[in-house]
Amino acid sequence: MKISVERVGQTLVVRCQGELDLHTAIQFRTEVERELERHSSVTNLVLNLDGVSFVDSSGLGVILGRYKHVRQRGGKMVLTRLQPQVHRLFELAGLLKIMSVCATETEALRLA
Amino acid sequence: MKISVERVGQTLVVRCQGELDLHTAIQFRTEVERELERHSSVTNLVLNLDGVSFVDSSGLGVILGRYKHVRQRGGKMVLTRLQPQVHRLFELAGLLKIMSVCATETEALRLA
Amino acid sequence: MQESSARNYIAMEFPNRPENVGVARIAVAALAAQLDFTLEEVDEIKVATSEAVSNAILHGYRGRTGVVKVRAEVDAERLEVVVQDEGQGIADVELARQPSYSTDPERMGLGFVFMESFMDELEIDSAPGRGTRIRMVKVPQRKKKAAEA
Amino acid sequence: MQESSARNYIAMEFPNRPENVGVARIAVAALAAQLDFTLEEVDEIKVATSEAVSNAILHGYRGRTGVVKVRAEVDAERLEVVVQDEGQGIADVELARQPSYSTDPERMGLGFVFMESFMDELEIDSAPGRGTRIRMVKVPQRKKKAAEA
Ligand SMILES: Nc1ncnc2c1ncn2[C@@H]1O[C@H](COP(=O)(O)OP(=O)(O)O)[C@@H](O)[C@H]1O
Ligand SMILES: Nc1ncnc2c1ncn2[C@@H]1O[C@H](COP(=O)(O)OP(=O)(O)O)[C@@H](O)[C@H]1O
Repeated sequence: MKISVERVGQTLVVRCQGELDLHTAIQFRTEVERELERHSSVTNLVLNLDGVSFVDSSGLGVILGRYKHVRQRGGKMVLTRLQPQVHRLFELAGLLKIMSVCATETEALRLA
Repeated sequence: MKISVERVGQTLVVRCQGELDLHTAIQFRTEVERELERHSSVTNLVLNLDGVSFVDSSGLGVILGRYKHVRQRGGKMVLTRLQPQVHRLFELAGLLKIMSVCATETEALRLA
Repeated sequence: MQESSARNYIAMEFPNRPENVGVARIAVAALAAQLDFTLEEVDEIKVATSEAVSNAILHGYRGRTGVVKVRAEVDAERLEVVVQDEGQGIADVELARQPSYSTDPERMGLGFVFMESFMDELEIDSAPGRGTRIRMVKVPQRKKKAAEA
Repeated sequence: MQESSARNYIAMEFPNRPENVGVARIAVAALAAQLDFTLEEVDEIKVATSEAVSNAILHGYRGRTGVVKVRAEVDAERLEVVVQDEGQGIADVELARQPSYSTDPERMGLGFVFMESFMDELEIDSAPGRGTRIRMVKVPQRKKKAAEA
Protein backbone atom coordinates (compact mmCIF):
# COMPACT_ATOMS: atom_id res chain seq x y z
CA MET A 1 0.00 0.00 0.00
CA LYS A 2 1.31 3.43 -0.98
CA ILE A 3 0.19 6.26 1.28
CA SER A 4 0.85 9.94 0.63
CA VAL A 5 -0.14 12.76 2.95
CA GLU A 6 -0.59 16.49 2.41
CA ARG A 7 -1.63 19.17 4.88
CA VAL A 8 -4.06 21.81 3.61
CA GLY A 9 -4.75 24.31 6.41
CA GLN A 10 -6.44 22.41 9.22
CA THR A 11 -7.05 19.36 7.06
CA LEU A 12 -4.90 16.32 6.44
CA VAL A 13 -5.40 14.82 2.96
CA VAL A 14 -4.48 11.13 2.82
CA ARG A 15 -4.22 9.42 -0.57
CA CYS A 16 -3.89 5.63 -0.74
CA GLN A 17 -3.02 3.18 -3.44
CA GLY A 18 -3.33 -0.61 -3.21
CA GLU A 19 -5.40 -2.99 -1.11
CA LEU A 20 -6.50 -2.21 2.42
CA ASP A 21 -6.62 -5.43 4.46
CA LEU A 22 -5.30 -6.93 7.73
CA HIS A 23 -1.71 -6.37 6.62
CA THR A 24 -1.89 -2.89 5.14
CA ALA A 25 -4.34 -1.64 7.78
CA ILE A 26 -1.48 -1.72 10.30
CA GLN A 27 0.64 0.44 7.98
CA PHE A 28 -2.30 2.80 7.34
CA ARG A 29 -2.95 3.31 11.05
CA THR A 30 0.72 3.91 11.86
CA GLU A 31 1.27 6.48 9.11
CA VAL A 32 -1.95 8.44 9.65
CA GLU A 33 -1.52 8.50 13.44
CA ARG A 34 2.06 9.74 13.06
CA GLU A 35 0.91 12.64 10.88
CA LEU A 36 -1.92 13.54 13.25
CA GLU A 37 0.56 13.62 16.14
CA ARG A 38 3.01 15.76 14.20
CA HIS A 39 0.43 18.39 13.30
CA SER A 40 -1.54 19.21 16.39
CA SER A 41 -3.33 22.01 14.49
CA VAL A 42 -4.90 19.50 12.12
CA THR A 43 -8.48 18.61 12.99
CA ASN A 44 -9.99 17.28 9.76
CA LEU A 45 -9.18 14.26 7.60
CA VAL A 46 -9.91 13.87 3.88
CA LEU A 47 -9.41 10.31 2.71
CA ASN A 48 -8.95 9.88 -1.05
CA LEU A 49 -9.43 6.19 -1.93
CA ASP A 50 -9.09 6.60 -5.70
CA GLY A 51 -6.26 4.06 -5.93
CA VAL A 52 -7.79 1.54 -3.51
CA SER A 53 -9.15 -1.46 -5.39
CA PHE A 54 -9.91 -3.63 -2.37
CA VAL A 55 -11.13 -3.14 1.20
CA ASP A 56 -12.34 -5.72 3.72
CA SER A 57 -13.59 -5.44 7.31
CA SER A 58 -10.03 -4.95 8.63
CA GLY A 59 -9.66 -1.99 6.27
CA LEU A 60 -13.05 -0.56 7.26
CA GLY A 61 -12.10 -0.99 10.92
CA VAL A 62 -8.93 1.04 10.62
CA ILE A 63 -10.79 3.81 8.80
CA LEU A 64 -13.49 3.84 11.49
CA GLY A 65 -10.73 4.09 14.08
CA ARG A 66 -9.32 7.22 12.39
CA TYR A 67 -12.86 8.66 12.16
CA LYS A 68 -13.29 8.27 15.92
CA HIS A 69 -9.92 9.85 16.57
CA VAL A 70 -10.68 12.88 14.39
CA ARG A 71 -14.07 13.33 16.06
CA GLN A 72 -12.35 13.31 19.44
CA ARG A 73 -10.20 16.18 18.24
CA GLY A 74 -13.39 17.99 17.30
CA GLY A 75 -12.83 17.57 13.55
CA LYS A 76 -14.55 16.01 10.55
CA MET A 77 -13.69 13.16 8.24
CA VAL A 78 -14.69 13.15 4.56
CA LEU A 79 -14.23 10.30 2.10
CA THR A 80 -13.72 10.82 -1.60
CA ARG A 81 -13.29 8.82 -4.84
CA LEU A 82 -14.49 5.44 -3.62
CA GLN A 83 -14.44 2.75 -6.30
CA PRO A 84 -17.88 1.09 -6.72
CA GLN A 85 -17.06 -2.17 -4.88
CA VAL A 86 -15.41 -0.19 -2.07
CA HIS A 87 -18.40 2.16 -1.85
CA ARG A 88 -20.69 -0.84 -1.56
CA LEU A 89 -18.73 -2.25 1.39
CA PHE A 90 -18.81 1.06 3.26
CA GLU A 91 -22.56 1.11 2.71
CA LEU A 92 -23.11 -2.48 3.87
CA ALA A 93 -21.09 -1.74 7.01
CA GLY A 94 -23.32 1.25 7.78
CA LEU A 95 -20.35 3.64 7.65
CA LEU A 96 -22.00 5.96 5.14
CA LYS A 97 -24.54 6.88 7.79
CA ILE A 98 -21.80 8.52 9.83
CA MET A 99 -19.17 9.55 7.25
CA SER A 100 -19.63 12.00 4.35
CA VAL A 101 -18.62 11.05 0.83
CA CYS A 102 -17.75 13.53 -1.94
CA ALA A 103 -17.19 12.88 -5.62
CA THR A 104 -13.99 14.94 -5.79
CA GLU A 105 -11.17 15.88 -3.46
CA THR A 106 -11.88 19.58 -4.00
CA GLU A 107 -15.45 19.16 -2.78
CA ALA A 108 -14.22 17.04 0.12
CA LEU A 109 -11.78 19.79 1.14
CA ARG A 110 -14.57 22.35 1.01
CA LEU A 111 -16.78 20.19 3.22
CA ALA A 112 -14.07 19.34 5.73
CA MET B 1 -7.53 -15.03 -23.21
CA LYS B 2 -9.69 -12.94 -25.52
CA ILE B 3 -8.97 -13.36 -29.22
CA SER B 4 -10.56 -11.31 -31.99
CA VAL B 5 -9.94 -11.82 -35.69
CA GLU B 6 -10.46 -9.58 -38.70
CA ARG B 7 -9.74 -10.28 -42.35
CA VAL B 8 -8.19 -7.43 -44.37
CA GLY B 9 -7.69 -8.57 -47.97
CA GLN B 10 -5.25 -11.46 -47.92
CA THR B 11 -4.26 -10.80 -44.35
CA LEU B 12 -5.71 -12.12 -41.11
CA VAL B 13 -5.36 -9.68 -38.21
CA VAL B 14 -5.40 -11.42 -34.82
CA ARG B 15 -5.70 -9.31 -31.67
CA CYS B 16 -5.17 -10.94 -28.25
CA GLN B 17 -5.80 -9.92 -24.70
CA GLY B 18 -4.61 -11.74 -21.61
CA GLU B 19 -1.76 -14.12 -20.83
CA LEU B 20 -0.39 -16.57 -23.38
CA ASP B 21 0.76 -19.75 -21.59
CA LEU B 22 0.28 -23.54 -21.71
CA HIS B 23 -3.45 -23.17 -21.14
CA THR B 24 -4.30 -20.29 -23.46
CA ALA B 25 -1.85 -21.45 -26.17
CA ILE B 26 -4.24 -24.32 -26.92
CA GLN B 27 -7.11 -21.86 -27.37
CA PHE B 28 -4.93 -19.56 -29.51
CA ARG B 29 -3.91 -22.39 -31.85
CA THR B 30 -7.46 -23.68 -32.24
CA GLU B 31 -8.96 -20.29 -33.05
CA VAL B 32 -6.26 -19.11 -35.46
CA GLU B 33 -6.15 -22.46 -37.29
CA ARG B 34 -9.93 -22.42 -37.69
CA GLU B 35 -9.81 -18.97 -39.28
CA LEU B 36 -6.96 -19.96 -41.60
CA GLU B 37 -8.96 -22.99 -42.71
CA ARG B 38 -12.09 -20.93 -43.28
CA HIS B 39 -10.35 -18.37 -45.46
CA SER B 40 -8.21 -20.22 -47.95
CA SER B 41 -7.41 -16.91 -49.70
CA VAL B 42 -5.64 -15.61 -46.59
CA THR B 43 -1.88 -15.92 -46.75
CA ASN B 44 -0.57 -13.38 -44.23
CA LEU B 45 -0.94 -13.05 -40.50
CA VAL B 46 -0.67 -9.84 -38.46
CA LEU B 47 -0.47 -10.54 -34.73
CA ASN B 48 -1.34 -7.59 -32.47
CA LEU B 49 -0.15 -8.37 -28.93
CA ASP B 50 -1.10 -5.01 -27.41
CA GLY B 51 -3.25 -6.62 -24.71
CA VAL B 52 -0.86 -9.47 -23.92
CA SER B 53 0.90 -8.87 -20.60
CA PHE B 54 2.55 -12.27 -20.30
CA VAL B 55 4.10 -14.85 -22.63
CA ASP B 56 6.22 -17.90 -21.79
CA SER B 57 7.85 -20.58 -23.97
CA SER B 58 4.50 -22.33 -24.51
CA GLY B 59 3.14 -19.04 -25.88
CA LEU B 60 6.19 -18.47 -28.06
CA GLY B 61 5.89 -22.05 -29.33
CA VAL B 62 2.32 -21.63 -30.51
CA ILE B 63 3.22 -18.37 -32.27
CA LEU B 64 6.19 -20.05 -33.98
CA GLY B 65 3.84 -22.84 -35.06
CA ARG B 66 1.52 -20.31 -36.76
CA TYR B 67 4.55 -18.64 -38.38
CA LYS B 68 5.57 -21.97 -39.92
CA HIS B 69 2.05 -22.60 -41.14
CA VAL B 70 1.78 -19.19 -42.80
CA ARG B 71 5.17 -19.63 -44.48
CA GLN B 72 3.97 -22.99 -45.85
CA ARG B 73 1.06 -21.15 -47.44
CA GLY B 74 3.58 -18.77 -49.00
CA GLY B 75 2.65 -15.86 -46.74
CA LYS B 76 4.24 -13.57 -44.17
CA MET B 77 3.75 -13.05 -40.48
CA VAL B 78 4.20 -9.65 -38.83
CA LEU B 79 4.09 -8.89 -35.10
CA THR B 80 2.94 -5.57 -33.68
CA ARG B 81 2.57 -3.77 -30.35
CA LEU B 82 4.67 -6.07 -28.16
CA GLN B 83 4.88 -4.96 -24.54
CA PRO B 84 8.52 -4.54 -23.37
CA GLN B 85 8.75 -7.78 -21.35
CA VAL B 86 7.08 -9.71 -24.19
CA HIS B 87 9.45 -8.14 -26.74
CA ARG B 88 12.40 -9.20 -24.62
CA LEU B 89 11.25 -12.83 -24.55
CA PHE B 90 10.81 -12.95 -28.32
CA GLU B 91 14.32 -11.57 -28.63
CA LEU B 92 15.85 -14.05 -26.16
CA ALA B 93 14.17 -16.91 -28.03
CA GLY B 94 15.72 -15.71 -31.32
CA LEU B 95 12.30 -15.23 -32.88
CA LEU B 96 12.99 -11.63 -33.92
CA LYS B 97 15.60 -12.94 -36.36
CA ILE B 98 12.85 -14.60 -38.38
CA MET B 99 9.72 -12.53 -37.65
CA SER B 100 9.19 -8.83 -38.41
CA VAL B 101 7.95 -6.44 -35.76
CA CYS B 102 6.16 -3.13 -36.43
CA ALA B 103 5.26 -0.39 -34.00
CA THR B 104 1.67 -0.06 -35.25
CA GLU B 105 -0.94 -2.32 -36.79
CA THR B 106 -1.20 -0.03 -39.83
CA GLU B 107 2.50 -0.45 -40.57
CA ALA B 108 2.22 -4.18 -39.96
CA LEU B 109 -0.62 -4.40 -42.49
CA ARG B 110 1.45 -2.49 -45.03
CA LEU B 111 4.39 -4.84 -44.53
CA ALA B 112 2.32 -8.03 -44.65
CA MET C 1 -2.19 -33.29 -18.92
CA GLN C 2 -5.40 -33.91 -17.10
CA GLU C 3 -8.37 -32.16 -18.64
CA SER C 4 -11.19 -34.66 -18.46
CA SER C 5 -12.24 -34.55 -14.81
CA ALA C 6 -14.74 -31.85 -13.94
CA ARG C 7 -13.19 -30.81 -10.64
CA ASN C 8 -10.20 -28.62 -10.12
CA TYR C 9 -8.68 -27.39 -6.90
CA ILE C 10 -5.77 -25.66 -5.28
CA ALA C 11 -4.71 -26.48 -1.72
CA MET C 12 -2.48 -23.99 0.09
CA GLU C 13 -0.68 -23.79 3.39
CA PHE C 14 1.14 -20.84 4.91
CA PRO C 15 2.17 -19.35 8.27
CA ASN C 16 -0.25 -16.98 10.02
CA ARG C 17 1.34 -13.74 8.86
CA PRO C 18 -0.90 -10.81 7.87
CA GLU C 19 0.89 -10.35 4.53
CA ASN C 20 -0.36 -13.77 3.41
CA VAL C 21 -4.01 -12.70 3.38
CA GLY C 22 -3.37 -11.00 0.04
CA VAL C 23 -1.59 -14.01 -1.46
CA ALA C 24 -4.44 -16.36 -0.48
CA ARG C 25 -7.09 -13.94 -1.77
CA ILE C 26 -5.37 -13.57 -5.14
CA ALA C 27 -4.90 -17.32 -5.59
CA VAL C 28 -8.56 -18.07 -4.77
CA ALA C 29 -9.70 -15.31 -7.15
CA ALA C 30 -7.47 -16.73 -9.93
CA LEU C 31 -9.05 -20.16 -9.48
CA ALA C 32 -12.55 -18.64 -9.33
CA ALA C 33 -11.85 -16.97 -12.69
CA GLN C 34 -12.09 -20.45 -14.24
CA LEU C 35 -15.84 -20.26 -13.59
CA ASP C 36 -18.31 -17.83 -15.14
CA PHE C 37 -18.33 -15.29 -12.28
CA THR C 38 -18.88 -11.58 -12.94
CA LEU C 39 -16.18 -9.14 -11.82
CA GLU C 40 -18.46 -8.07 -8.98
CA GLU C 41 -18.81 -11.66 -7.83
CA VAL C 42 -15.04 -12.15 -7.92
CA ASP C 43 -14.74 -9.07 -5.68
CA GLU C 44 -17.23 -10.65 -3.26
CA ILE C 45 -15.22 -13.89 -3.22
CA LYS C 46 -12.09 -11.87 -2.46
CA VAL C 47 -13.73 -10.15 0.52
CA ALA C 48 -15.16 -13.41 1.94
CA THR C 49 -11.80 -15.20 1.57
CA SER C 50 -9.99 -12.26 3.10
CA GLU C 51 -12.31 -12.31 6.14
CA ALA C 52 -11.94 -16.05 6.77
CA VAL C 53 -8.16 -16.00 6.34
CA SER C 54 -7.74 -12.86 8.46
CA ASN C 55 -9.74 -14.48 11.26
CA ALA C 56 -7.62 -17.63 11.14
CA ILE C 57 -4.42 -15.56 11.29
CA LEU C 58 -5.57 -13.12 13.93
CA HIS C 59 -8.15 -14.82 16.17
CA GLY C 60 -7.17 -18.43 15.54
CA TYR C 61 -3.63 -18.13 16.79
CA ARG C 62 -3.83 -14.92 18.86
CA GLY C 63 -0.14 -14.02 19.12
CA ARG C 64 1.03 -17.58 18.61
CA THR C 65 2.64 -19.12 15.54
CA GLY C 66 0.56 -21.41 13.40
CA VAL C 67 -0.32 -22.65 9.94
CA VAL C 68 -3.39 -21.68 7.92
CA LYS C 69 -4.79 -24.00 5.26
CA VAL C 70 -6.91 -22.81 2.36
CA ARG C 71 -8.48 -25.12 -0.20
CA ALA C 72 -10.45 -23.78 -3.13
CA GLU C 73 -12.28 -26.12 -5.48
CA VAL C 74 -14.27 -25.47 -8.64
CA ASP C 75 -16.48 -27.63 -10.77
CA ALA C 76 -18.86 -26.60 -13.54
CA GLU C 77 -21.43 -25.44 -11.00
CA ARG C 78 -19.77 -23.76 -8.05
CA LEU C 79 -16.73 -22.58 -6.10
CA GLU C 80 -16.01 -23.98 -2.65
CA VAL C 81 -13.51 -22.32 -0.30
CA VAL C 82 -12.39 -24.01 2.91
CA VAL C 83 -10.22 -22.09 5.41
CA GLN C 84 -8.78 -23.93 8.36
CA ASP C 85 -6.68 -23.20 11.42
CA GLU C 86 -5.61 -25.33 14.36
CA GLY C 87 -5.93 -22.47 16.79
CA GLN C 88 -8.04 -21.77 19.82
CA GLY C 89 -11.46 -22.24 18.27
CA ILE C 90 -14.72 -20.38 18.96
CA ALA C 91 -16.61 -21.05 22.18
CA ASP C 92 -20.01 -19.74 21.01
CA VAL C 93 -20.42 -19.77 17.23
CA GLU C 94 -23.94 -18.26 17.29
CA LEU C 95 -22.64 -15.30 19.27
CA ALA C 96 -19.58 -14.89 17.02
CA ARG C 97 -21.84 -14.64 13.95
CA GLN C 98 -23.80 -11.68 15.36
CA PRO C 99 -23.19 -8.42 13.47
CA SER C 100 -20.83 -6.12 15.42
CA TYR C 101 -19.76 -8.89 17.78
CA SER C 102 -15.99 -9.01 18.19
CA THR C 103 -13.64 -10.07 20.96
CA ASP C 104 -11.25 -7.37 19.74
CA PRO C 105 -12.36 -3.78 20.50
CA GLU C 106 -10.41 -2.48 17.49
CA ARG C 107 -12.36 -4.64 15.03
CA MET C 108 -15.77 -4.26 13.40
CA GLY C 109 -17.30 -7.69 14.03
CA LEU C 110 -18.34 -7.84 10.38
CA GLY C 111 -16.22 -10.75 9.13
CA PHE C 112 -18.94 -13.40 9.39
CA VAL C 113 -21.55 -10.91 8.16
CA PHE C 114 -19.56 -10.36 4.94
CA MET C 115 -18.86 -14.09 4.48
CA GLU C 116 -22.56 -14.77 4.84
CA SER C 117 -23.81 -11.99 2.58
CA PHE C 118 -21.25 -12.51 -0.20
CA MET C 119 -21.35 -16.31 -0.43
CA ASP C 120 -24.28 -18.67 -0.97
CA GLU C 121 -23.37 -21.07 1.82
CA LEU C 122 -21.40 -20.61 5.03
CA GLU C 123 -20.56 -23.41 7.42
CA ILE C 124 -18.59 -22.85 10.62
CA ASP C 125 -17.09 -25.83 12.34
CA SER C 126 -15.23 -24.89 15.50
CA ALA C 127 -14.47 -26.11 18.99
CA PRO C 128 -12.39 -24.51 21.76
CA GLY C 129 -8.83 -25.79 21.62
CA ARG C 130 -9.41 -27.69 18.39
CA GLY C 131 -9.37 -24.92 15.79
CA THR C 132 -11.82 -23.59 13.22
CA ARG C 133 -12.91 -24.69 9.77
CA ILE C 134 -14.88 -22.34 7.55
CA ARG C 135 -16.56 -23.69 4.42
CA MET C 136 -18.09 -21.32 1.89
CA VAL C 137 -19.79 -22.01 -1.43
CA LYS C 138 -20.67 -19.61 -4.22
CA VAL C 139 -22.57 -20.29 -7.46
CA PRO C 140 -22.20 -17.89 -10.41
CA GLN C 141 -25.29 -15.68 -10.87
CA ARG C 142 -25.45 -16.67 -14.53
CA LYS C 143 -25.65 -20.36 -13.53
CA LYS C 144 -28.49 -19.62 -11.10
CA LYS C 145 -30.42 -17.76 -13.79
CA ALA C 146 -29.91 -20.58 -16.28
CA ALA C 147 -31.20 -23.09 -13.71
CA GLU C 148 -34.33 -21.02 -13.04
CA ALA C 149 -35.14 -20.58 -16.73
CA MET D 1 -0.27 -13.17 14.42
CA GLN D 2 3.22 -14.26 13.57
CA GLU D 3 5.44 -11.45 12.41
CA SER D 4 8.74 -12.04 14.09
CA SER D 5 10.28 -14.87 12.08
CA ALA D 6 12.19 -13.80 8.99
CA ARG D 7 10.91 -16.56 6.71
CA ASN D 8 7.60 -16.72 5.00
CA TYR D 9 6.29 -19.32 2.58
CA ILE D 10 3.32 -20.62 0.71
CA ALA D 11 3.00 -24.31 -0.17
CA MET D 12 0.52 -25.28 -2.89
CA GLU D 13 -0.80 -28.45 -4.42
CA PHE D 14 -3.04 -28.85 -7.47
CA PRO D 15 -3.91 -31.32 -10.23
CA ASN D 16 -1.91 -31.20 -13.46
CA ARG D 17 -4.35 -29.12 -15.46
CA PRO D 18 -3.03 -26.43 -17.82
CA GLU D 19 -5.32 -23.76 -16.34
CA ASN D 20 -3.46 -24.06 -13.02
CA VAL D 21 -0.21 -22.69 -14.44
CA GLY D 22 -1.68 -19.19 -14.20
CA VAL D 23 -2.90 -19.67 -10.62
CA ALA D 24 0.54 -20.89 -9.47
CA ARG D 25 2.33 -18.08 -11.31
CA ILE D 26 0.12 -15.40 -9.74
CA ALA D 27 0.49 -16.81 -6.22
CA VAL D 28 4.29 -16.99 -6.48
CA ALA D 29 4.42 -13.43 -7.86
CA ALA D 30 2.22 -12.22 -4.98
CA LEU D 31 4.60 -13.75 -2.44
CA ALA D 32 7.63 -12.38 -4.32
CA ALA D 33 6.10 -8.90 -4.03
CA GLN D 34 6.94 -9.07 -0.31
CA LEU D 35 10.58 -8.66 -1.33
CA ASP D 36 12.17 -5.65 -3.02
CA PHE D 37 12.00 -6.98 -6.60
CA THR D 38 11.57 -4.60 -9.56
CA LEU D 39 8.56 -5.11 -11.84
CA GLU D 40 10.89 -6.55 -14.45
CA GLU D 41 12.24 -9.08 -11.96
CA VAL D 42 8.70 -10.10 -10.97
CA ASP D 43 8.02 -10.72 -14.66
CA GLU D 44 11.10 -12.94 -14.82
CA ILE D 45 9.94 -14.89 -11.77
CA LYS D 46 6.57 -15.38 -13.45
CA VAL D 47 8.16 -16.78 -16.59
CA ALA D 48 10.49 -19.14 -14.69
CA THR D 49 7.62 -20.42 -12.50
CA SER D 50 5.41 -20.84 -15.53
CA GLU D 51 8.07 -22.94 -17.27
CA ALA D 52 8.69 -25.24 -14.32
CA VAL D 53 4.97 -25.74 -13.60
CA SER D 54 4.12 -26.26 -17.30
CA ASN D 55 6.83 -28.94 -17.54
CA ALA D 56 5.50 -30.73 -14.46
CA ILE D 57 1.97 -30.68 -15.87
CA LEU D 58 2.86 -31.60 -19.43
CA HIS D 59 6.05 -33.69 -19.40
CA GLY D 60 5.87 -35.00 -15.86
CA TYR D 61 2.58 -36.77 -16.21
CA ARG D 62 2.29 -37.06 -20.01
CA GLY D 63 -1.43 -37.76 -20.44
CA ARG D 64 -1.79 -39.16 -16.95
CA THR D 65 -3.40 -37.61 -13.90
CA GLY D 66 -1.14 -36.29 -11.16
CA VAL D 67 -0.51 -33.69 -8.55
CA VAL D 68 1.95 -30.78 -8.83
CA LYS D 69 3.47 -29.20 -5.73
CA VAL D 70 4.82 -25.66 -5.64
CA ARG D 71 6.51 -24.14 -2.61
CA ALA D 72 7.68 -20.54 -2.62
CA GLU D 73 9.66 -19.13 0.28
CA VAL D 74 10.99 -15.65 0.98
CA ASP D 75 13.34 -14.25 3.56
CA ALA D 76 14.97 -10.83 3.70
CA GLU D 77 17.51 -11.92 1.09
CA ARG D 78 15.95 -14.09 -1.55
CA LEU D 79 13.02 -15.96 -3.10
CA GLU D 80 13.15 -19.73 -3.47
CA VAL D 81 10.68 -21.60 -5.68
CA VAL D 82 10.44 -25.39 -5.63
CA VAL D 83 8.26 -27.19 -8.20
CA GLN D 84 7.73 -30.91 -7.84
CA ASP D 85 5.95 -33.71 -9.67
CA GLU D 86 5.82 -37.45 -9.12
CA GLY D 87 5.80 -38.18 -12.81
CA GLN D 88 8.10 -39.98 -15.19
CA GLY D 89 11.30 -38.04 -14.51
CA ILE D 90 14.06 -37.04 -16.91
CA ALA D 91 16.49 -39.67 -18.16
CA ASP D 92 19.28 -37.29 -19.21
CA VAL D 93 19.16 -33.97 -17.41
CA GLU D 94 22.19 -32.52 -19.22
CA LEU D 95 20.54 -33.20 -22.57
CA ALA D 96 17.18 -31.80 -21.39
CA ARG D 97 18.87 -28.51 -20.43
CA GLN D 98 20.26 -27.92 -23.93
CA PRO D 99 18.65 -24.98 -25.73
CA SER D 100 16.10 -26.16 -28.32
CA TYR D 101 16.05 -29.70 -26.94
CA SER D 102 12.52 -31.00 -26.50
CA THR D 103 10.89 -34.40 -26.59
CA ASP D 104 7.78 -32.70 -28.01
CA PRO D 105 8.11 -31.49 -31.64
CA GLU D 106 5.52 -28.76 -31.03
CA ARG D 107 7.56 -27.15 -28.24
CA MET D 108 10.53 -24.79 -28.24
CA GLY D 109 12.88 -26.51 -25.81
CA LEU D 110 13.42 -23.18 -24.03
CA GLY D 111 11.89 -23.92 -20.64
CA PHE D 112 15.15 -24.68 -18.86
CA VAL D 113 16.91 -21.89 -20.76
CA PHE D 114 14.43 -19.34 -19.40
CA MET D 115 14.55 -20.77 -15.86
CA GLU D 116 18.34 -20.52 -15.95
CA SER D 117 18.57 -17.02 -17.42
CA PHE D 118 15.83 -15.47 -15.28
CA MET D 119 16.80 -16.95 -11.90
CA ASP D 120 20.10 -16.86 -10.01
CA GLU D 121 20.17 -20.56 -9.17
CA LEU D 122 18.61 -23.57 -10.86
CA GLU D 123 18.80 -27.10 -9.47
CA ILE D 124 17.22 -30.07 -11.24
CA ASP D 125 16.72 -33.25 -9.31
CA SER D 126 15.15 -35.98 -11.39
CA ALA D 127 15.18 -39.71 -11.93
CA PRO D 128 13.18 -41.87 -14.38
CA GLY D 129 10.04 -43.15 -12.71
CA ARG D 130 10.61 -41.09 -9.59
CA GLY D 131 9.57 -37.63 -10.71
CA THR D 132 11.24 -34.24 -10.93
CA ARG D 133 12.07 -31.50 -8.45
CA ILE D 134 13.10 -28.05 -9.68
CA ARG D 135 14.60 -25.58 -7.22
CA MET D 136 15.16 -21.98 -8.24
CA VAL D 137 16.49 -19.01 -6.28
CA LYS D 138 16.38 -15.32 -7.11
CA VAL D 139 17.91 -12.38 -5.23
CA PRO D 140 16.59 -8.85 -5.79
CA GLN D 141 18.99 -6.76 -7.92
CA ARG D 142 18.86 -4.00 -5.31
CA LYS D 143 20.06 -6.47 -2.65
CA LYS D 144 22.94 -7.56 -4.86
CA LYS D 145 24.00 -3.96 -5.44
CA ALA D 146 23.81 -3.19 -1.72
CA ALA D 147 25.98 -6.24 -0.99
CA GLU D 148 28.60 -5.14 -3.53
CA ALA D 149 28.74 -1.59 -2.23
N1 LIG E 1 -10.69 -18.64 13.18
C1 LIG E 1 -11.12 -18.16 14.38
N2 LIG E 1 -10.56 -18.62 15.53
C2 LIG E 1 -10.98 -18.16 16.74
N3 LIG E 1 -11.94 -17.22 16.88
C3 LIG E 1 -12.54 -16.73 15.78
C4 LIG E 1 -12.15 -17.17 14.48
N4 LIG E 1 -12.92 -16.49 13.59
C5 LIG E 1 -13.72 -15.68 14.30
N5 LIG E 1 -13.51 -15.82 15.62
C6 LIG E 1 -14.22 -15.10 16.72
O1 LIG E 1 -15.44 -14.61 16.21
C7 LIG E 1 -15.53 -13.19 16.39
C8 LIG E 1 -16.30 -12.54 15.27
O2 LIG E 1 -15.61 -12.67 14.04
P1 LIG E 1 -15.87 -11.66 12.84
O3 LIG E 1 -17.32 -11.58 12.57
O4 LIG E 1 -15.01 -12.07 11.71
O5 LIG E 1 -15.41 -10.24 13.40
P2 LIG E 1 -13.98 -9.63 13.76
O6 LIG E 1 -12.92 -10.39 13.01
O7 LIG E 1 -14.08 -8.22 13.34
O8 LIG E 1 -13.80 -9.79 15.24
C9 LIG E 1 -14.08 -12.74 16.51
O9 LIG E 1 -13.96 -11.52 17.21
C10 LIG E 1 -13.43 -13.92 17.25
O10 LIG E 1 -13.64 -13.83 18.63
N1 LIG F 1 8.99 -32.22 -15.03
C1 LIG F 1 9.45 -32.93 -16.08
N2 LIG F 1 9.19 -34.27 -16.17
C2 LIG F 1 9.65 -35.00 -17.20
N3 LIG F 1 10.38 -34.49 -18.20
C3 LIG F 1 10.67 -33.18 -18.19
C4 LIG F 1 10.23 -32.34 -17.13
N4 LIG F 1 10.69 -31.10 -17.37
C5 LIG F 1 11.38 -31.17 -18.53
N5 LIG F 1 11.38 -32.41 -19.03
C6 LIG F 1 12.04 -32.87 -20.27
O1 LIG F 1 13.03 -31.91 -20.63
C7 LIG F 1 12.81 -31.44 -21.95
C8 LIG F 1 13.26 -29.99 -22.08
O2 LIG F 1 12.44 -29.15 -21.27
P1 LIG F 1 12.28 -27.60 -21.59
O3 LIG F 1 13.63 -26.98 -21.74
O4 LIG F 1 11.40 -27.01 -20.59
O5 LIG F 1 11.61 -27.55 -23.03
P2 LIG F 1 10.12 -27.94 -23.52
O6 LIG F 1 9.19 -27.86 -22.36
O7 LIG F 1 9.82 -26.91 -24.55
O8 LIG F 1 10.20 -29.31 -24.10
C9 LIG F 1 11.33 -31.66 -22.19
O9 LIG F 1 11.02 -31.76 -23.57
C10 LIG F 1 11.08 -32.97 -21.45
O10 LIG F 1 11.45 -34.09 -22.23
